[in-house]
Amino acid sequence: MNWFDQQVTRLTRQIAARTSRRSFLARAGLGLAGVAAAPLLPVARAYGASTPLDVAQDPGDPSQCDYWRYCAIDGFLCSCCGGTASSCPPGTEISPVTWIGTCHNPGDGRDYIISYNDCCGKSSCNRCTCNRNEGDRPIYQPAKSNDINWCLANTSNAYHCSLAVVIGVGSAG
Amino acid sequence: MNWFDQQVTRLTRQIAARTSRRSFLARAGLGLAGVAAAPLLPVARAYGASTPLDVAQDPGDPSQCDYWRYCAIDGFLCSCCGGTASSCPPGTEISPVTWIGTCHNPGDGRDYIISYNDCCGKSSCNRCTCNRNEGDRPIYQPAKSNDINWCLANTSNAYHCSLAVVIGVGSAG
Amino acid sequence: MPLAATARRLMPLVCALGLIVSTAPAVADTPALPNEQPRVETLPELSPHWFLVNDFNGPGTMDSKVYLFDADSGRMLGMLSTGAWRNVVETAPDFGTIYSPETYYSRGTRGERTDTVTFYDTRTLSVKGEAVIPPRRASGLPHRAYSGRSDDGRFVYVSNMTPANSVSVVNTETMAFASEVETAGCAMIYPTGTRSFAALCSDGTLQNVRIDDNGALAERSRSPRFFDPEADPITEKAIRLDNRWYFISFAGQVHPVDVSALAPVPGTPWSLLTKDELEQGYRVGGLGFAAVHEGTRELFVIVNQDGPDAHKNPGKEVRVYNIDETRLVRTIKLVADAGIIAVSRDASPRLYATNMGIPAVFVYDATTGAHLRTIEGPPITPTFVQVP
Amino acid sequence: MPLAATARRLMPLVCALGLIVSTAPAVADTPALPNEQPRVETLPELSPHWFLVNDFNGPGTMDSKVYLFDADSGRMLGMLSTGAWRNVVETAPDFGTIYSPETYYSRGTRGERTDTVTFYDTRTLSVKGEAVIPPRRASGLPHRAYSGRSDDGRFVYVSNMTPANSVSVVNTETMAFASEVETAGCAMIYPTGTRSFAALCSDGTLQNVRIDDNGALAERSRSPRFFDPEADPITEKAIRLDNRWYFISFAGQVHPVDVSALAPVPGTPWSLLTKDELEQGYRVGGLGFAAVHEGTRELFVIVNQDGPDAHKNPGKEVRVYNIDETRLVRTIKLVADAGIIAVSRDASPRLYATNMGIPAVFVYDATTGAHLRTIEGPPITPTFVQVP
Repeated sequence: MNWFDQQVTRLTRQIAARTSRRSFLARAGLGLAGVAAAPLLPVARAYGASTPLDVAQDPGDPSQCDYWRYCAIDGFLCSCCGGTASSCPPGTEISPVTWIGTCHNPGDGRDYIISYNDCCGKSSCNRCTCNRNEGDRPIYQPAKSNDINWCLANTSNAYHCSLAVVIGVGSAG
Repeated sequence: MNWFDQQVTRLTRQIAARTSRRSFLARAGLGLAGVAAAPLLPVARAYGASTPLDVAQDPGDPSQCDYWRYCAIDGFLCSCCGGTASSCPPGTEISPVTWIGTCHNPGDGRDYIISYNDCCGKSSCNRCTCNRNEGDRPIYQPAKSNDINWCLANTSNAYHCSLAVVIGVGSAG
Repeated sequence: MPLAATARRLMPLVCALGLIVSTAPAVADTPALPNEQPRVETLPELSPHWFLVNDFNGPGTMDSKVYLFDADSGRMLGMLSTGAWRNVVETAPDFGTIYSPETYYSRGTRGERTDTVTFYDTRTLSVKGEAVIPPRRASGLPHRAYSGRSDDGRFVYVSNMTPANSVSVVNTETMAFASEVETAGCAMIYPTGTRSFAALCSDGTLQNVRIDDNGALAERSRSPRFFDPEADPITEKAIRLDNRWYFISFAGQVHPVDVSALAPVPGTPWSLLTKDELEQGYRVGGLGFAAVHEGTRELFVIVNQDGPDAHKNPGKEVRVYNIDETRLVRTIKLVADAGIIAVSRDASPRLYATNMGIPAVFVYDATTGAHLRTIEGPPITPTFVQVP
Repeated sequence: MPLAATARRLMPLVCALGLIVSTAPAVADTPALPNEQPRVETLPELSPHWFLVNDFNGPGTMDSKVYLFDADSGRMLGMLSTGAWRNVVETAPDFGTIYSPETYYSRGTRGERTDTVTFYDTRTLSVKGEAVIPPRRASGLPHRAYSGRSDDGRFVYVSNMTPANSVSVVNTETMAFASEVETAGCAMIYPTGTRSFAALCSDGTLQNVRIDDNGALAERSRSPRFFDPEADPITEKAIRLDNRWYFISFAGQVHPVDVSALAPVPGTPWSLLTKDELEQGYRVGGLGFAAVHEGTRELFVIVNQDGPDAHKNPGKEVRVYNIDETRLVRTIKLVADAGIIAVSRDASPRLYATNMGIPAVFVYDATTGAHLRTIEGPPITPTFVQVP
């Protein structure tokens, strides 16, 4: 178990201890995954609501597979399904657990930690299929695996589309 | 109500009277449909088992939409799904009610009455889509309508594919 | 992909939940992008150019969908998962609720069957409740007239076929099944007021059924025979304007029927196609070939040139008629074959055109016929387009 | 269509049930075609060139399918409807039964979840029974190793993920759920005998689990760390020959692990690709990029030239290695990109190649590499090909 896994596991155990409805997480042991971010800051950029500054800092089209945040995604882009890169389409449920990638933002030269939460509870949106595997790891390393249907902990495991949410800045590595 | 409908209705009432498991038919009233043939004769032609005589009399490729029997079909051809023009793929159920067409056989110059039974209980085969509408009529004339999911009277209305069964010779009309 | 060299290595650092915040130096001078909170969208205010696309989903008919799009932006706004055998949905008069007739089996394609009318909040596209209805809902190639809604929104009607014909009545206020009304020999549903609906009969008549405030059968009536189902049958693809239904025959005859009273009163038929055109093979055709715009009193009809038996073929031409003056006003040339059309209700109407075999919806200016936009699918087997 | 003119008119005559027989004069001198009795097919004797294709069904993931084909005739033989989220099926040693892990919701995509292993009679492709298992079956992009079967056919293993890892054990004789075995930190299923299976662990080891005759956990063991999950992780796409599993890394290292005893014994790794080739960007890749033929001791691997992170990319080349001699024997050039391969078990082996994005299966002679046939889909999103 490497440092990354230890961090994720530790974090998740903290959540599990605090959140009874996430009690399943306490059982997850070594195979634990990334966790959706709790409220921190308002969403800076929604589809069609970007300012010029935003575009310079967060360049590219979130409805295209080559958008920088999608470097480790495998799924349908929520930006094409009624959501944005960080918001699920109406009537779906955000996956509380997910996988994590690190993507380079050409707008500011930083690497960001991206949480690829799935939006759940409806069948496949089926639009804007995007499969990029930078840093993707096999399923026995679930925190880094984009093959997994991360709706596994939702009320329904029907998978609709995937987000790419900025949850932190990584080292320039 | 025309003569055709009257015949179908009368026939079906006879069956309904004789067959308790078809009791739903007794309710059908004016809107009654064609009925699958009971055992009469062995099937003369199965896919890949035709003799030269058969081919002369029953020309064409049952896995192609332009096969003469398909003149009023709308669905997936069972010949492409593990069945033949007159046999359902393994594990499916023949629809006991269906729609009827009249097709001209270029092999012997006759017109034949064709029963387009559906094969039911599995999801769409999805191969060899074929939509021909010769003589097709709206749904208020169900005996002649190929729009209806004829699995409506089966244990499951999952529609898999459609047959084209010879059930009689029509007039050359 | 250009980012591969940098992003390939997984950084040994995670900021999940913001409990750990990186202090890595910013590469640029700008502040770093803020951390985000994922959220679920709700829909903005209804726009007259929104439209629903029912997706039959040919490759997975037990897993049908309804997509919502905005024709002005071309964006998908959301989706419903609507079980097996999609026909159409009904919507509340204010579009605040979507009523969806659905079919489920306990094991997908087998096991116990449950039919429902499911109630979706349009703003959130989430389930508000469901009414379990008799497991006899009609299915097959989708038709608009497999369901209907009372003019005041109080009742939703769902067509059954076993093959006996009946209608399940659902009360939208109580979200509960109200009654099943038999319509022996008559199929489909054509709402005719706040407490009545009609059905087309195989003998060339129209049956009109009145229900009471509880949704139970009150009385019936039947029109005189107004079309010949052998010589020139009318299709199921009728349109309604005010208190009149307009049924269109294979040969393009329009049969108006007044449904103001319980007994339907057929009017004088008129023709969409000239004798010459019929001889040249022109026919109306498609899964949903007719639409109407109330404001302009215009009837939109898809026309092909495939001759007899072409009543389900798509066409590349939409003819626009003034329905009161029974005359051709203009013709719209489409950029792709269409078997299904719908027209938005507003004063700048859009014409939506699609076809089950083409995974795209084409948006036209319904007035000028100009092709404004193509919205690529999925939906992959678009069937009915519906407008708020 | 050439028959339109004749067949367009509906004949006022019906011979349903043979109760009425037309006396219309025959147009030709030959006797009329006999009336037919529709029937349901059963499958003929098993052929070694039959194969199963699991269809994930991207457009309708809740309505997945398994198709059965005969590679010699190119014909589809039948299909199973297998609920939501297709991975693979298991089959009895004699191929007489198909064991299918399936997931259902009472309302298609919502409501109560039920997971099963459903038992299908292979000859009739109909349901013999089902074992309800815990509703925790792992899903996602399909993987072969999400399920497994004991060597004697007695037990079927299904991988769970919540995200905690466990395995549901099903007794195929009683058609009942036997037990759930936790495998914390270790995922996927690699059967290792009649009463044991292994799982891959995130720390670079292999856990081996022994069960008793009732399917309950008996004991566990863990291999030494035999790969570095950071430097060069092994993929989940392993193949087995005799009592050895061969795990293949992103960089094409083969890690053999002997599973004869409870404690797995890693062997000496060897490489499928040279250092030069790695530098030129060659990688193994695809959803199911490896297959084996027992008789010839040959390992088949899809290779692409897409460089790092290409472990899921398809390729247009299949390399064939002698697994005992750890050397390249030959290379097969494919006519289309493939991410999934399978090889028939017989002495005239066929190589089946497909890709999730290509709705077709390509049949090759596994010995000569000759392209024999293309079987057009549907299946529309073929995932795993499995051989009897």
